[in-house]
Amino acid sequence: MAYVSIADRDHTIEHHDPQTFITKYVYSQDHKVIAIQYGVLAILIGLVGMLLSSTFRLQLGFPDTFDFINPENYYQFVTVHGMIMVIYLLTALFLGGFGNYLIPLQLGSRDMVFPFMNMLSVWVYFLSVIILVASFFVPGGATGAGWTLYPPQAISPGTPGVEWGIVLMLLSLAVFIVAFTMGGLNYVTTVLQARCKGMTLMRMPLSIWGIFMATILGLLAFPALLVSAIMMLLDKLIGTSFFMPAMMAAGEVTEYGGGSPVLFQHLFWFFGHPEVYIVALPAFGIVSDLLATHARKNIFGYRMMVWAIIAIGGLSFIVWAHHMYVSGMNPYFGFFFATTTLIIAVPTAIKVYNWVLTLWQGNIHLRVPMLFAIAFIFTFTHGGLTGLFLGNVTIDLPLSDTYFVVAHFHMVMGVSPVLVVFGAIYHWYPKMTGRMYNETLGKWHFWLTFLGTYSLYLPMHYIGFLGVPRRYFAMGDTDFMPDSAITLNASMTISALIIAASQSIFIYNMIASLKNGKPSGPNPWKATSLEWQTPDTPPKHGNWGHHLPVVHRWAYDYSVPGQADDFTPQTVPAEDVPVGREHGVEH
Amino acid sequence: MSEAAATNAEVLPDGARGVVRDFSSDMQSFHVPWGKAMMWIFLLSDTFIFSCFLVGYMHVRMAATDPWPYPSEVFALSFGGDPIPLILIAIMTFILITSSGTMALAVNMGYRKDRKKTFWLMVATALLGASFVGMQAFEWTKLIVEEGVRPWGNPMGAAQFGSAFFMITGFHGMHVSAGVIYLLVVANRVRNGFYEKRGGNYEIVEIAGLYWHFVDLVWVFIFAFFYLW
Amino acid sequence: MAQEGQQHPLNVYYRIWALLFVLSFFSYMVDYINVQGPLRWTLILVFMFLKAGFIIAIFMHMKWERLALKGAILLPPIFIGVLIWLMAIEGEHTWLTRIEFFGESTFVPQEVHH
Amino acid sequence: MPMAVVLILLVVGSIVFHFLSPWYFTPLASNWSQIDATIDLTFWVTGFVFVAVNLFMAYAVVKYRAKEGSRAKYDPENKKLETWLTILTSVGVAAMLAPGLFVWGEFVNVPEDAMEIEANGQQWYWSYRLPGADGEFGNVKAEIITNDNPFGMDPDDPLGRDDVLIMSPEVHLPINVPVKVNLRSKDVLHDFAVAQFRVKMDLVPGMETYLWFTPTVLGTYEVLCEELCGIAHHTMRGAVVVDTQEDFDAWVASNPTYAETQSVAAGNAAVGAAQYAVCAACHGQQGEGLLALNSPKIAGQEAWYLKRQLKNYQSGLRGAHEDDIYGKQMAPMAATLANDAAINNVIAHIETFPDNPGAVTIDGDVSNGQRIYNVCAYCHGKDAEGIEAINAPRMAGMTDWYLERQLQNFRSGVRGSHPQDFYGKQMGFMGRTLHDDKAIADVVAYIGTLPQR
Ligand code: HEA
Ligand code: HEA
Ligand code: CUA
Ligand SMILES: [Cu+2]
Repeated sequence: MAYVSIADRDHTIEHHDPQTFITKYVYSQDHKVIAIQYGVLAILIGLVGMLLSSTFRLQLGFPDTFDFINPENYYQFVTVHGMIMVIYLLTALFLGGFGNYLIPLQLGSRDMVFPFMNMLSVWVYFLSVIILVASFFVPGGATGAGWTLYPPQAISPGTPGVEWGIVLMLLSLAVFIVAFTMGGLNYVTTVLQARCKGMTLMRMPLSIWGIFMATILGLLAFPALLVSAIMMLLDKLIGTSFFMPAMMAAGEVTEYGGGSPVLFQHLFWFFGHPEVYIVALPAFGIVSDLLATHARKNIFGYRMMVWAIIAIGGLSFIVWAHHMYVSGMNPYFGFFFATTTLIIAVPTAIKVYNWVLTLWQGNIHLRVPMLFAIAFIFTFTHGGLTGLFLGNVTIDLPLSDTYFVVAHFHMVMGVSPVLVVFGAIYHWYPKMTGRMYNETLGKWHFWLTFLGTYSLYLPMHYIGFLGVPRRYFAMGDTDFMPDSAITLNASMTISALIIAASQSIFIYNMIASLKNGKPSGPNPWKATSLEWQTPDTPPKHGNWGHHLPVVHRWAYDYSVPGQADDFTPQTVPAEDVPVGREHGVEH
Repeated sequence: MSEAAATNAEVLPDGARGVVRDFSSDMQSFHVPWGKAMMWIFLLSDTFIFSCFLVGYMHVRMAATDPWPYPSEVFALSFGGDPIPLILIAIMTFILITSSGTMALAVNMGYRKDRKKTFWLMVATALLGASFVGMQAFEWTKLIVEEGVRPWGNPMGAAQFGSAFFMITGFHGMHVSAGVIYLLVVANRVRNGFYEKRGGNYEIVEIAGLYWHFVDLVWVFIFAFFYLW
Repeated sequence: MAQEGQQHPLNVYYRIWALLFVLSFFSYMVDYINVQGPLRWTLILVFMFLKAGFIIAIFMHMKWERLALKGAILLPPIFIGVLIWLMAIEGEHTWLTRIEFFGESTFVPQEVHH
Repeated sequence: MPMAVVLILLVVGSIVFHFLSPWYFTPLASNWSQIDATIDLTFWVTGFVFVAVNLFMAYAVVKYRAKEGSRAKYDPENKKLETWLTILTSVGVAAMLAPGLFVWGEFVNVPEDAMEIEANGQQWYWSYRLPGADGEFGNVKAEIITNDNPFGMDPDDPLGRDDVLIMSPEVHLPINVPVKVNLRSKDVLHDFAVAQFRVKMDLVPGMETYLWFTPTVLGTYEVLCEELCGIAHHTMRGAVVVDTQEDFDAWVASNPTYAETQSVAAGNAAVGAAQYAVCAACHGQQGEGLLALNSPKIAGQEAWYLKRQLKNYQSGLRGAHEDDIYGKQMAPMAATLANDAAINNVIAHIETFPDNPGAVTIDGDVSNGQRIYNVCAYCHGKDAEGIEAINAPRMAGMTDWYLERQLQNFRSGVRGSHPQDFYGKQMGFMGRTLHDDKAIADVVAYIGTLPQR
């Protein structure tokens, strides 16, 4: 294992600051460059996922009016949409993107502990994305098995993409897992072993806690996905029968026999549920920092927040079968999993309360990142509470596999963490680029995305109550669905299109501000955490110039009584805190 | 490697207080080098992989209505006389354990900076590992050619027998092979003094050792659950 | 201590080494003299966990690591325990429904030939 | 400020929407009022939390927004408050969970007096099985499923002889009798769901699952498949008809037992020849079809399909729609066939005809047609040879102008709109994805190019 380990060298290492474009942006081992590579890739593929959703949303809103969407590509689009959004967008963006950028900077390290592996990680991720996209262009097209890829249907005729699509999808997942593992080992080891002087675990910003926990979940959960992917590949390619019972396909009896489809579902969700928290926890962490910074107030109940993250992480491994209440598994499991599932509500509730209590008696600056953060609390509470409906096994009977589920997880995953992503990008944009984004455009982007998504997903719950199943290309006319529901669907589609379109504002803002944005200075938000105390903005390779920072306090010393300024960076020792008359008085 | 480690030489409390102390310390939580910490975490992740394989195997085996072939017969081997159950597997097991032993000594010699011994012990370990893979290859061919076991079916009973066997032992075999290569690379660097240039630091040998012992560890479980069940 | 790495008297290794051989031999004997029923399972598992324990504790030096690391590595597999437990129940459940509705298997096993 | 206002508006708006929107659970038609009760309870608890949390937040945003010279209050934590909140939340959660688990207990344990039926799922339709007189199901095996034994009944199992087989997506149930539905899939995962009954459960191939309910309201309810099962998942519909006991018994009697299905006399071509004389007038001596009389080619069409269509004409599932001019002509003709035996005979005779490909009369953009046909191929086969197990008739080498007209009928609902014509309804879904006559012409033209086998 040859690697340059510079993460905690307390003196600049003469790492030949890379000059040529290639060494600077392609083979770079600088965690910040890698973070941006991850982020841009994720966002690009995320936009693909978004466009797919707009396309199939058209069919749902205006059935049988568009030629370019038929049952075949509808299911392909839905499947790839789901897969992209969960794995290739959010997992990669939060861990590969923000994880890479924030961990060394907020912990006062010079880089990840194994920069070379870190670089490999991003390129392997790139490869997995290529394979995923390629699956659209192979004979038979991408798989249409749903992002849950349930066998037997995923690998038996009657489903789009059984020829090659499913193979490439599984392959792409396997490759992604390799990429994630290389990155993940780095993040965890860095957090545990390469913090700067004075940076104890209980002084870490909550962003790091969220990302840290999510990465651990990933390292322990992805194995289940890898294994089920391998087993399904064997079933598909060489005819083993792990998941395939004696069954028919396309009217003929198959060679398969003795396998168990439910086994796949268990393995998948043993991965799948932790996965949804992999997407949620970094959002929890980051939003805490946004709230504290822009409310100029310490995060309320920091220790409870940390323990809640740990509790949620642990519990998420014993709730998986709440996705399987009606899957035909042993019905008595329902009691166990309903209980564990609803217990999760408690630590999550604590987080929600503490976010709100952080605003209480704060000094709230409603800048764009703060708007997104507040909107997150609203949508997440909504989505989480609908989760309690589904978690309560009895109520899941009528609601499972209906649009209520779709509404639930979009509210809680398709909206909330996405809002945090945007908030975070606006929040750290000045640090990454040294320039300010355009506030007005930011506000426009916020209102369109926030109100748009709510108007899209609130009604969706009620379509679910009606009993409209998910993954339906068309509902047709049924006696239990009033015609008004059709118009409702149309309105939802229109909101979806508006939201999708409004993302262009964001992208324009990000690109234009690179040149036009006014210089932001090192610490525009007067934030306390380390990344804002770097000697140069944007930080250079090695982050800290000559000497590593030394931490003297937690990351939330905002408006401390008896201190002049309303924020005290972590790097300031007790004796140098500017004391004196406090500017401003409490409300 | 990490100077940070070198700095806190003060004696650390043990037991529960030690845990609190470690997790509330700054800079690092585990008093081990980065590479070792990372290897441990990787092995934890890998544990989950193998566990999932074995869980899958357990489930399909319990759910199978077709009779499950009796491993101790299937894997019996006869040298002229009547077949001795599991004999080859037993030999493979002993080989792997032997290799673990040599590896453990290699690590120890590494820390004693006895490059020559370390090198040869590691080579021995790699060779034992290679012979293990070789025997596995032999076992596979015997199973395929003589017993007619295929991943998709076999004359003795449930199809999942072959599927699970080839998948699990195959995956383990890949780990062994990878380990052999890894060991040889490190061994070679020990020999040509690569690590002397890096402050004569031989933790890398222990890290490689961790991986190797893990491969042995997995075999312990496969042996119990697949061959003895 | 961790800094100079793990150094221990060689004969610790020799003893464990021998011990592993003995244990493997025993577990092999379980099959050879064909113990069956619950006893077989108890023995298999006992020997298995002993072997695993010694490898982790001595060869992988877990015994000498600090409790923090021990905990961090040895606790998470509890989740696997839950998975195994439930999957065992599930396998049994699947088997039962199969027997009840599809009847006993009609598979005629062939003799193993050597 | 706007932020706070919006938050309040959204909270109020959501509540208003909840109470005023016409979109909510369909009226309950089973015993599961407990499920609805649990849902209401959960609504009250979660609704309260939703309102409380967000209004509190909105208030905070107004009250504590940054003003000139204002400053935040520093309070790291408040053990007492946090403990209380935790306790309250736990109480709320427990309040929702307890009844939930109780009702689940009810659902898991089927009452002893429940009658049993079996629902079979298959891409992409339903069929059912009743235990028959002995009240016990015979064993079934997916391995031995054939077109003649679509249920995979084990011929050696005496218990199976009297099982009543229902080869239709529509099943009848007696009112106020608890019924346990055993669920079995022949191929992939499906899900048996009836919105009005509230309960649902997956069908898993290779094992048997179940659900139970007591229908409490007479009427017909749509069965939906709610587990993605391939490209026609959304067309996998069925129906449950809740009858009075008498009607139910009558209906059961009208369906064949397994034994009976095994002992149907094969059609007699010679006898059929006489009856065919009537058909010959329009369909031609050799069943080659006649454009002038709008009669399609029937020679070479599969027997099972001809039989189903003849029966559809007889029972008015087809040829009853006022705009179905030609169907109306066929219906009385079909009526001349007295019984199943007669139908079998005619079909036996038709099967003796030479099968020469119908003339190509439609021209369209074949390559576009091929693109469209990709979807059709899932059911009708790569070469449009037809797959009985999927209820998809052969199209290759048949009459293209007829195909075109039928596609138009399916799209416009002239065909396949009868509530009991489930397979027609399926085709209706697919027909509607062909947006204009050109698309239809193209795909028909492509089918015309397919080799007939
Ligand atoms: C970010 C992702 C995310 C998150 C955080 C969650 C959170 C939760 N989810 Fe969700 N879920 C998904 C993503 C997520 N989910 C996805 C992607 C699916 C669908 C997968 C598929 O099938 O395609 C899904 C599906 C899903 C199902 C399966 C539905 C079905 O298929 O039939 C269930 C069932 O239990 C469930 C439950 C829950 C619960 C109980 C929570 C809880 O963690 C929520 C906890 C939060 C709160 C409860 C709100 C905050 C609390 C308070 C403000 C106080 C509460 C106070 C009281 C209750 C008194 N989810
Ligand atoms: C994070 C996950 C995520 C996200 C963001 C979305 C976003 C959207 N989703 Fe989807 N969706 C899923 C995860 C997600 N979805 C999953 C897992 C499924 C299940 C698939 C299956 O059943 O197999 C699903 C299924 C699904 C369905 C059900 C299809 C069916 O069952 O038949 C529908 C229907 O309306 C839908 C619609 C939308 C729409 C309109 C959007 C959006 O377009 C909403 C508006 C857009 C945004 C909020 C912006 C999104 C942000 C980015 C793209 C970030 C990158 C871009 C920039 C930074 C500019 N999605
Ligand atoms: Cu059958 Cu969906
Ligand atoms: Cu979940």
